[in-house]
Amino acid sequence: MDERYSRQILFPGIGKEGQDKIRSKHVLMIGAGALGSGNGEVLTRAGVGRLTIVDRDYVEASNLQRQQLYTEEDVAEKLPKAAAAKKRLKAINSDVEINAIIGDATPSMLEDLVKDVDIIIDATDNFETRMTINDVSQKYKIPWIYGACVGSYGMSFSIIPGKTPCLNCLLRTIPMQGLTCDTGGIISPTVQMVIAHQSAEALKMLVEDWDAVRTSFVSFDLWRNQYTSLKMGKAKFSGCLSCGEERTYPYLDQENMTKTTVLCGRDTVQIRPSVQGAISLEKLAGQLGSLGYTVKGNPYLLSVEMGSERMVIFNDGRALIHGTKDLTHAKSIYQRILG
Amino acid sequence: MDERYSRQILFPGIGKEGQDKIRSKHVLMIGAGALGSGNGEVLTRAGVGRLTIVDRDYVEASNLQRQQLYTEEDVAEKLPKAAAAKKRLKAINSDVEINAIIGDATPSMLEDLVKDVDIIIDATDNFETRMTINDVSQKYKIPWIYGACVGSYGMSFSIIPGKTPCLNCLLRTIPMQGLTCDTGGIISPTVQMVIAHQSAEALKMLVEDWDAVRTSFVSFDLWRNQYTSLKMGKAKFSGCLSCGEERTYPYLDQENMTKTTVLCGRDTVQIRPSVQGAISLEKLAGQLGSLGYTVKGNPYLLSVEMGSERMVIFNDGRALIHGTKDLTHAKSIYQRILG
Amino acid sequence: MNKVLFFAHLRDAVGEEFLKLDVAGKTIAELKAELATNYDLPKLDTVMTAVNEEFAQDDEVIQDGDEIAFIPPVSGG
Amino acid sequence: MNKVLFFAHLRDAVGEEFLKLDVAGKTIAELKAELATNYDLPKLDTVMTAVNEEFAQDDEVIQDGDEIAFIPPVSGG
Repeated sequence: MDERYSRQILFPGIGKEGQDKIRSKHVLMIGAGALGSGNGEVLTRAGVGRLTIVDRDYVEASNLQRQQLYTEEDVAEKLPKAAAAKKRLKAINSDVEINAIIGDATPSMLEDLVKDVDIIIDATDNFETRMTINDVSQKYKIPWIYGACVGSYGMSFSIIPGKTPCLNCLLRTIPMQGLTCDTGGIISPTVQMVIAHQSAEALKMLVEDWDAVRTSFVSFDLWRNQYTSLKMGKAKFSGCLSCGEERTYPYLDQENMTKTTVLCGRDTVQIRPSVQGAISLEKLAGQLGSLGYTVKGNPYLLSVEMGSERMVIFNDGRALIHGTKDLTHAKSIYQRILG
Repeated sequence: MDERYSRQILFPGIGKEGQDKIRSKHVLMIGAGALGSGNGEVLTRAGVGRLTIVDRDYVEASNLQRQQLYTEEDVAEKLPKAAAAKKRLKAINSDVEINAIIGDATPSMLEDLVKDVDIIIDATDNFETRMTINDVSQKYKIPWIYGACVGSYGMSFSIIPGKTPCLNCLLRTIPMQGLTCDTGGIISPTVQMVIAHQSAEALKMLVEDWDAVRTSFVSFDLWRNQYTSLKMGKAKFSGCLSCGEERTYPYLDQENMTKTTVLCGRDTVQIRPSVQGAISLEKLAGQLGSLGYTVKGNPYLLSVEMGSERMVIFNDGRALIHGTKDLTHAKSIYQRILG
Repeated sequence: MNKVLFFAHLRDAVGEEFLKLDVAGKTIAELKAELATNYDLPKLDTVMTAVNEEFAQDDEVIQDGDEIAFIPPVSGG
Repeated sequence: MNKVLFFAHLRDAVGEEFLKLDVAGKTIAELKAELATNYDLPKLDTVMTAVNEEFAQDDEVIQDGDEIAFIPPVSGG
């Protein structure tokens, strides 16, 4: 072990004591796309004790350009990202305990998961989940690290309950969709830069060097050669419903959550049935096959070609409709198959 | 192919035309350690046409903490880094032509290799090789991208012949006893941050967006939350032997390079650095001691046990590596400690 | 006089990296409303505002010489 | 008065993030020599110098109020 981690033990900010602390910690990471791949790899290589990964997607060809844990074989096998990530992370460091959860990070799931978690890494692709992370963070007093990017533009901010402003202080409401990934695309250096900031903050928190934690909000543009460090002293909002005195944690209430979502940057609608539960993919595959559809599957999901659209159905009843951004249309396709 | 690269084609700085350019280019990368792993992966995922990788080392346990292409299996098999890198990169993107060269990046090798190369990525761990890259870059008019890091501190600078100052303008001579990852430690977010800068510059150059190329020298410290962008307008040195009017390309002359010799009749390699001068044995002994090495010394020399080898370093920078006859391996050990 | 900077897609919407405007005495909210009227910008409710590299609330009053930046949070990841 | 900043291992050697020194009228080379004498610093020949965030040669003369930074190139990778 000492040889393996010798170069970071040599770094004065970590040392032998810091390495032991990293080893004793549990990190919850929401998302295993671009930011999740990179943050997960940094923490696994650094020797974190436990890493819990939550992701609802499977690996697609368009991910390979920037999502560093995945290969062409994962695409061919349509592996869920959480499962593919775990496979690669175990090959990198077999000492780290990896919990892979294939599913949507709902409020109730997050409240269940955070019990013994030390920090939360944001690697999601939407503000709704981030607001839920933010409320969970405040309610259970667990620091989290916001990170996001589009095009050559990215940002990061460390949120420590009781100390810094929270994401809801800054946004007040969930920003309208469609501003970003659909139109902006993404290059992988931007992802790397956000990962650098998030994972450095994560290491500081894991070794409990709270004085080193960044208090500014960083944003940058790698193509335009900009870097801004924003002082956040005046950002805390006393009336904040997530961290203020009269807090209600609005994003922990499932009733406030959307049931159908256009996935950011993708021509895809996600459908979450109001009641989730195990469905028989095998039986469904048989039915659809006899209907003449081209169906491929594995134990986690079923992929069905439907003209210009393609539906991927997970075994909890959730589905992704590729080839549309129309929520109603997507729901219609879904209901045609699953009732 | 369009689906695979769709997210970066969507980015206005690249587009369809940019993607075709990336596809038509050949990148030479010197080194496949931490910076080489990350830069190689970004470029391979981005779909570069050809990537030539030169590295002289094999994968060791202490690499796994930050070198993102390698796994525990590569360590167990003691694979050369260039070969292990190629294996992983082909699994990531089988369309990219990867040339893996296992060997030392000498002046003559680099002059042979650069013939049809578009850009050179610096992923080495020592200044001598960087100065050779710098001379090759000037002589054959090929841009290169300097990147380096130690601890939480890193830097990058884009060097375009005929336009920007060169590395020899900035340094004038090879720094003695620079801090290396083996003596100063390193955390992996620092590596990611340098990679973000280097690979963004690489993409700009590959799509020929020369106006976007960064003209400032970036340095940062992720633990101390610093970021500096240094204007380089006054950095060009008219008397520079690498890029000035009376240039001699001193680092293409084998006579000016580190000399390695197998001592006759002994299992020992002698290393003579290109620049000789007093080095602080006391300080070095302290650093190596804190790394866990067994060190003995007197005012004239230092003896360090390094596994099956033993290095004796004299106070003029000369060294003997006992226990090997492999010149490249011996030089690698030397430069890892002394930069 | 004030320098007003735009980041990411806001910059594309405005068509300039920055504008020179005389907005001293106005609040950030007033400036946001003015910009939304004069330029093809999305609503700026959830865009973060910096005055002289420090986060500013919507009711902050702009002083002469202040440099204002609009930094839109993004959701990609 | 001048603010003199140190990066990376130079900072550890000096023991401070920055020094307040009155070095107006001196050249960068003279300042380097003075620092090497007064602090446990390595030779600063190959350390890059910035004056007000711009690269400066060794013969540049320091003005009052200039902020000087010493940025050591490193070789790790």
